[in-house]
Amino acid sequence: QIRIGATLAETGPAGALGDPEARTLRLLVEQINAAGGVLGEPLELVLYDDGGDPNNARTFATRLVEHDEVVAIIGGTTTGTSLAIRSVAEEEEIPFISLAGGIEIIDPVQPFTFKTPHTDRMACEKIFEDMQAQGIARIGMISGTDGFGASMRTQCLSVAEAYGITVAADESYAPGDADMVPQLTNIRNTEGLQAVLNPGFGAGPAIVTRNYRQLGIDLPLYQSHGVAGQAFIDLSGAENAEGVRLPGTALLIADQLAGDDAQREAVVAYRDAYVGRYNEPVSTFGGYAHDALAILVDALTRNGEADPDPVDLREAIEATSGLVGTTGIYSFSAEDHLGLDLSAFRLLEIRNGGWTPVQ
Amino acid sequence: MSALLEIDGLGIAFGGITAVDDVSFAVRAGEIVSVIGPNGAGKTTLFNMISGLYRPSQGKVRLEGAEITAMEPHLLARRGLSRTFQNLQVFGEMTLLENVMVGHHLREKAGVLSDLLGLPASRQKTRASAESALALLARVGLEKAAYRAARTMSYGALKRLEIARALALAPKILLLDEPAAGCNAVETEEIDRLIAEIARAGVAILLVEHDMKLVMKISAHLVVLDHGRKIAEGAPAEVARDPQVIAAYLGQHGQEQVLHAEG
Amino acid sequence: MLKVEGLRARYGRIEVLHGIDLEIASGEIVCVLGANGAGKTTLLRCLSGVQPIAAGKITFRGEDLRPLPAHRRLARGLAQSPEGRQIFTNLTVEENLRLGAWLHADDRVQTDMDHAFTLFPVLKQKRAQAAGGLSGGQQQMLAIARALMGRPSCLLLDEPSMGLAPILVDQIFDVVRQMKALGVTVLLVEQNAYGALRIADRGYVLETGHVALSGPAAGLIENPRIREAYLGL
Amino acid sequence: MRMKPKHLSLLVLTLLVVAAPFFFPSGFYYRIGALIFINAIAVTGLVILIGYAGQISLGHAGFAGIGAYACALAPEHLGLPPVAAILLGTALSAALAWLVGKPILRLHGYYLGVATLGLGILISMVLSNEAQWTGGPDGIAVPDLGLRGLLRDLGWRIGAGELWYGLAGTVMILGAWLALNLFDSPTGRALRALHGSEVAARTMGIDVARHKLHAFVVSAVYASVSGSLLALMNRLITPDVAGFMHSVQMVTMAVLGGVGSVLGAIFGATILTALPQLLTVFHQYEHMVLGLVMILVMIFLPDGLLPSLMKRLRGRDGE
Amino acid sequence: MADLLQFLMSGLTVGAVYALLALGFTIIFNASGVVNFAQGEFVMLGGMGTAFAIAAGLPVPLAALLAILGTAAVGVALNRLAIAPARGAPVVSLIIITIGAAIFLQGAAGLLFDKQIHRYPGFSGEAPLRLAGATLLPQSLWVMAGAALTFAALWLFFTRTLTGKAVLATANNPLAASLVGINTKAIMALSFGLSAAIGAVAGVLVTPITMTAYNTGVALALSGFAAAMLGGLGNPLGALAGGLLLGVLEALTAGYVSSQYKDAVSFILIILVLALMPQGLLGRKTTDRV
Ligand SMILES: Nc1ncnc2c1ncn2[C@@H]1O[C@H](COP(=O)(O)OP(=O)(O)OP(=O)(O)O)[C@@H](O)[C@H]1O
Ligand SMILES: Nc1ncnc2c1ncn2[C@@H]1O[C@H](COP(=O)(O)OP(=O)(O)OP(=O)(O)O)[C@@H](O)[C@H]1O
Ligand SMILES: [Mg+2]
Ligand SMILES: [Mg+2]
Repeated sequence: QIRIGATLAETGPAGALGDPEARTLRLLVEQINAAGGVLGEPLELVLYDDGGDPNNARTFATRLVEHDEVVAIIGGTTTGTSLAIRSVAEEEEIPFISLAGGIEIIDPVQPFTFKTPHTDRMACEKIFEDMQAQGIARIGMISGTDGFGASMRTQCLSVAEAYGITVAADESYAPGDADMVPQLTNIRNTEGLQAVLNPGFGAGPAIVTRNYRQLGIDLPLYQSHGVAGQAFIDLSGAENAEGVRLPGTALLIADQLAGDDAQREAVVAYRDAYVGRYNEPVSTFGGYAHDALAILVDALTRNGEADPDPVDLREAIEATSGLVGTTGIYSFSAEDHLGLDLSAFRLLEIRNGGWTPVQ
Repeated sequence: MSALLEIDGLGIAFGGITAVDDVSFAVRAGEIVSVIGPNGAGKTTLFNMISGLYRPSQGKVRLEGAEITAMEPHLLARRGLSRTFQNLQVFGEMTLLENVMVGHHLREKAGVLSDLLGLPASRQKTRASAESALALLARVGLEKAAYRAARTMSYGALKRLEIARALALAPKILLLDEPAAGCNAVETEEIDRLIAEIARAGVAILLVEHDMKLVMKISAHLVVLDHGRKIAEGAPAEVARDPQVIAAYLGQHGQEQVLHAEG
Repeated sequence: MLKVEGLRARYGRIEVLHGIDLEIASGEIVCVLGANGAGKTTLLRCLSGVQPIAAGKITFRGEDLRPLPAHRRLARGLAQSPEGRQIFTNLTVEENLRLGAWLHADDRVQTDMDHAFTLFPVLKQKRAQAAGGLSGGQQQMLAIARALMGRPSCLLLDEPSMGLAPILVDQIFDVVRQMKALGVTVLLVEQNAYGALRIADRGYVLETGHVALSGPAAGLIENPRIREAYLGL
Repeated sequence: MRMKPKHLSLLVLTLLVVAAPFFFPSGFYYRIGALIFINAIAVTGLVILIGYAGQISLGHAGFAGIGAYACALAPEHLGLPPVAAILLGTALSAALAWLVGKPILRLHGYYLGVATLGLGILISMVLSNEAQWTGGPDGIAVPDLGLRGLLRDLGWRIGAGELWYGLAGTVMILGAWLALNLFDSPTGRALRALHGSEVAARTMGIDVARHKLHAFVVSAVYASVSGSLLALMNRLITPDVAGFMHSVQMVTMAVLGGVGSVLGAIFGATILTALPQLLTVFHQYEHMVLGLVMILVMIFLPDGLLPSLMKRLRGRDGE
Repeated sequence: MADLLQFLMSGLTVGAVYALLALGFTIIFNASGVVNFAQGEFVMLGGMGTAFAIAAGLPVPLAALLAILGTAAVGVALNRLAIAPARGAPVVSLIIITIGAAIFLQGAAGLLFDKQIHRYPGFSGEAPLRLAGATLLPQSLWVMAGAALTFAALWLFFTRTLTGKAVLATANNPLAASLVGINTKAIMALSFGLSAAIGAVAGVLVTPITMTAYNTGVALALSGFAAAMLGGLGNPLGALAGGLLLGVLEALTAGYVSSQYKDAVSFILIILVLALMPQGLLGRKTTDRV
């Protein structure tokens, strides 16, 4: 029996992210065990709900290490919780794979900490690349004040210059806000804007998108990977979301992937399993959990011991190379604990209520 | 001898309705002055103004010659003014002993830090205060219940507790609002003795009471209010014969009590 | 009409009524005397149902009252003017009276209210004011008037004369007599023992939770023990 | 000779803190213990404010936030050692409590509740929004207290878990001692008196405004120390520490355990800190069970766990 | 000028949402003196119930009605199972019970429904209405009308009906209330049922604007509570005024000052107002004579 630990924000403000992550882990562990486990041993998943609170996350991480004696930890739905888990993992020398976007989780690199999602800086870069290609140089930004939105806002502001982009309007909204019309009115009134970017997750971006159309703003609207899922289109209304672009993953366009796309097989398998089991659309976040488990299982297998030494396991993870996940293809190294590059992000556009890749 | 407490043209209105209007009188040290009058005449309101709970709209209050009109109640306490309440205001969750000890507050203050650290100064004061509080409880006949929570006592007991608490302040003047309410004739006599004893110790007493027997017996001076105005003032026997007072206030029952008091 | 047998009541584990027996015939005025803390208020609280009883039985017009919660006892005709007055301080005087007749919705409510206003004209003056602003005595009048609004057949009065000016004390005892004339039974708890005994038919004396003495009021007035302990004569 | 309740409480508390580790199945329990103590410190402050003085606060987590961020920021920006940062945090909290307390402590009941709620939210908003200083919603790293290193140099190797257990436990007992001293002191009686009747307290010579302010400041200091310890133990702090939920959690701990008694409130902190760890067996029913426990305790032990149980033992109002 | 109008519209929309939330607090508070922190969960249940009923194919009016009745039943059950058994407990204990109930209901909703965000289309379409250069969604008018009607109904209830007075009496002095024959248990059940229904109506109306999920209750309760306190707890007019004022203030701050600190500005206003008017804008001062 191999014990894997996880602490996720199944509930709380980041529950919409953590819930599919938890469901994915449960589903996959069942699948793996049904297929004979890893190294002939069944996996046991010890999963706690930290509610997105870093203090709880730290407590559960300690519990996973000291009490449950897991071989590795997956988790940290948010950057804050991931940082809390990281300090336990590093102190106790247990491999940890984070599911959160913040670049500070793996930069600077710490020996035992890895992560599967793109960083929010990469999301900014992907978006700005597209803007640059469209000749957009002056944008407005409206971001959520939650961890996700605030962190991505900071990253975007710091890389904008590199793409020759000026952020001429910088507004924000709080997570529970019901209406962003005043902020968008100010953006509308800002001279010479060519596009608007909205880093955020949850209901906020959908409300932004609806208010955006309500005010009749006709500049291109970019959203973040935080809303890469069918739910965003449904909440915004297909007609309002039409034309919105965002950096997403292969998961959202499984059916549209070319037959020879390296990720196609992994993505379709995961999506079918998830939808089949839970009868709800897959989200990118579930995909992150999928990839984290895949990386861990791969490393365990390569390491070849059912009761792995944590340092060996860490080295096995660091040696991951060419592992195909739903988010991208992972290759870790001593300097790179993210293992993805910009190419794994796919720029998507919403057309007719569905996702299409932007060529 | 000059007056200890002087009330000079005091008045107040609530929502445009005058409750007390231009009332003046004085109380000397060790003297018992009673304020009587029909229900709603403004007696309690007068007390509330004197003790700083209501801000008068006209007039002045002087204590030992210094003006104290609308002064904060806790500062008045410091100057030696203490009172009881018509509608009980006891500290229900505290024991009777603690209730009285609160009355020692001004003398036992040692400072928050000292209290937090439990410095000898604080503990010493608490001990001393408990002792004298117990003695006061004994004076009103409640020493047996000293460690019971006030909320568990009967109405009459709490009335007496309030007197003990007010005395703990070691006041120069004591305002008593219907101290004998809810007491039977015998209990009233005890209160009568208690009040007389307090006055003998040199404390001035301003008394509001509807028990005419008590009022007639112990007051040196009566002030009669009706509809917020002073309608009569003087020695008890004199005032009790005032037809206006009889009509507005005493009635037959009152007159009987008066006669009774006069023996 | 009202019969109490072996009534015991306690606060927490402390018993304060130790088996009270008491009986009131229809149309009678019965007064209960006792020192502070004797248990008079507790007795009335048990009768009106706001205090659970530990043992004993209360029957009213032959019906066992024990299973009835307080609010249903009024419908049986049992109204109380409680100690501490317990008026609705945030409501107006008129609303207090109207709620006294909560169980009634007929035209008589207005007549009853007018009657209350004639009994206590000051309440009429203050009808639109918050009751919390009334003077102590005025609140006492309101509490009595509110109990009358419930059209009781048996009225429980806890020290009704408390805080009232002498002239009104007469009047309250008059009201009690009037009620009797109207056929209402009255249980009167009083500290004004002399006044109460004068209008009462019978009386009970409570001492620390026991009935120490009972009998016709006229007899009690003459009883030397009563004269000394309660009348201060 | 009969022991004073104060001394008995302290003795019981100390014994529990010292004896508990002998029953710990794993090192993880030290962390739970330390968390309990840290929460208990803040909750003890609330006993003074809510239990003694009867003034509600729905924003005390704000002061915990100040204490926590002082420990994160002062060492870096002011070069203070962490211990001095704790003191700076308490000074800042006390100063803010004093400034804000003056106007808002005139409010009563829910109105005071919403004003303190606003105060707490304002603090957490600043912590969250001023990212260039505070690291924003994702939080900021906190320097090491350095005690463990010091002990190591002295030749005493001790795990972080054990160290924090001992440290937080000591501070908690100290805090309980202070609060218990206060209860039966002139100030404590003044606070409890104004709780019972403000009017009577004033006429008894108690400067009600000043005493409320004292209680508010003292309880803010407790919360601040609790926040500082949390930050130093976790080595990372996020604005959640100052959030509304944390404030509500503190009040809930106090009331559930028995807000009038120090020991009760500490009991409440213990239960509510440990409960989520026990409830993980219920998986997705965790929150439902937690809510249910709160409801049931309040129905059956309305004065809080400890006081209600004591009452049952002794007989309700008995002596 | 057009901007100002736009901000005002936006503020009134949000303000009407707050007002609806705040109105939900009045009945239970007036009946028991308890601020029901589970009120936000009633709003959430109304919204989630409607969303799921619509998704199950029911027509909107029927879905809404079901959700409202269901939530009212939850309210009555909450009173019966959690509040009534705790009679006589101190008010803080009752508040903790409502917090416990909120946690319980949220957990139950997460299981019973799901953990996704939900929304259904506005009742009168989604095409924005234009007015002198400003735009407004038709659903905003529904919310405003809902707030106005709820306010009027509550106001009439508390000022014109004897039952309304009995509700007030129950909180003011429960002992006296039972002495005059008021069945305080029934009054409490009625209050919880009505409060829950009002909360559910709010949820039904605002979900097309704010969206809903199992965990939105706390934030809703908080906004409603703040608005109710600003206006003066227990007074329906206060709830209406407090809600609208907060909404407009937030919109103006977001529009003219800083969107980051708009909530901060609301709370500063609340604290300032309370410093001057300790009972809120329209709260009644209670007189208790000593
Ligand atoms: N806070 C207040 N609000 C409104 N009216 C008030 C207030 N205080 C006093 N009054 C009014 O002022 C008048 C005088 O009241 P006060 O309590 O002083 O009477 P009192 O002489 O003490 O009567 P009692 O003998 O019945 O106690 C009453 O009519 C009362 O209604
Ligand atoms: N809530 C309570 N908890 C505990 N004991 C109580 C409580 N209320 C009353 N008691 C006790 O019960 C006994 C009877 O009290 P009760 O109020 O019935 O007396 P009473 O005869 O009405 O006195 P009074 O003339 O002073 O009103 C008293 O000893 C009192 O201390
Ligand atoms: Mg008076
Ligand atoms: Mg009594």
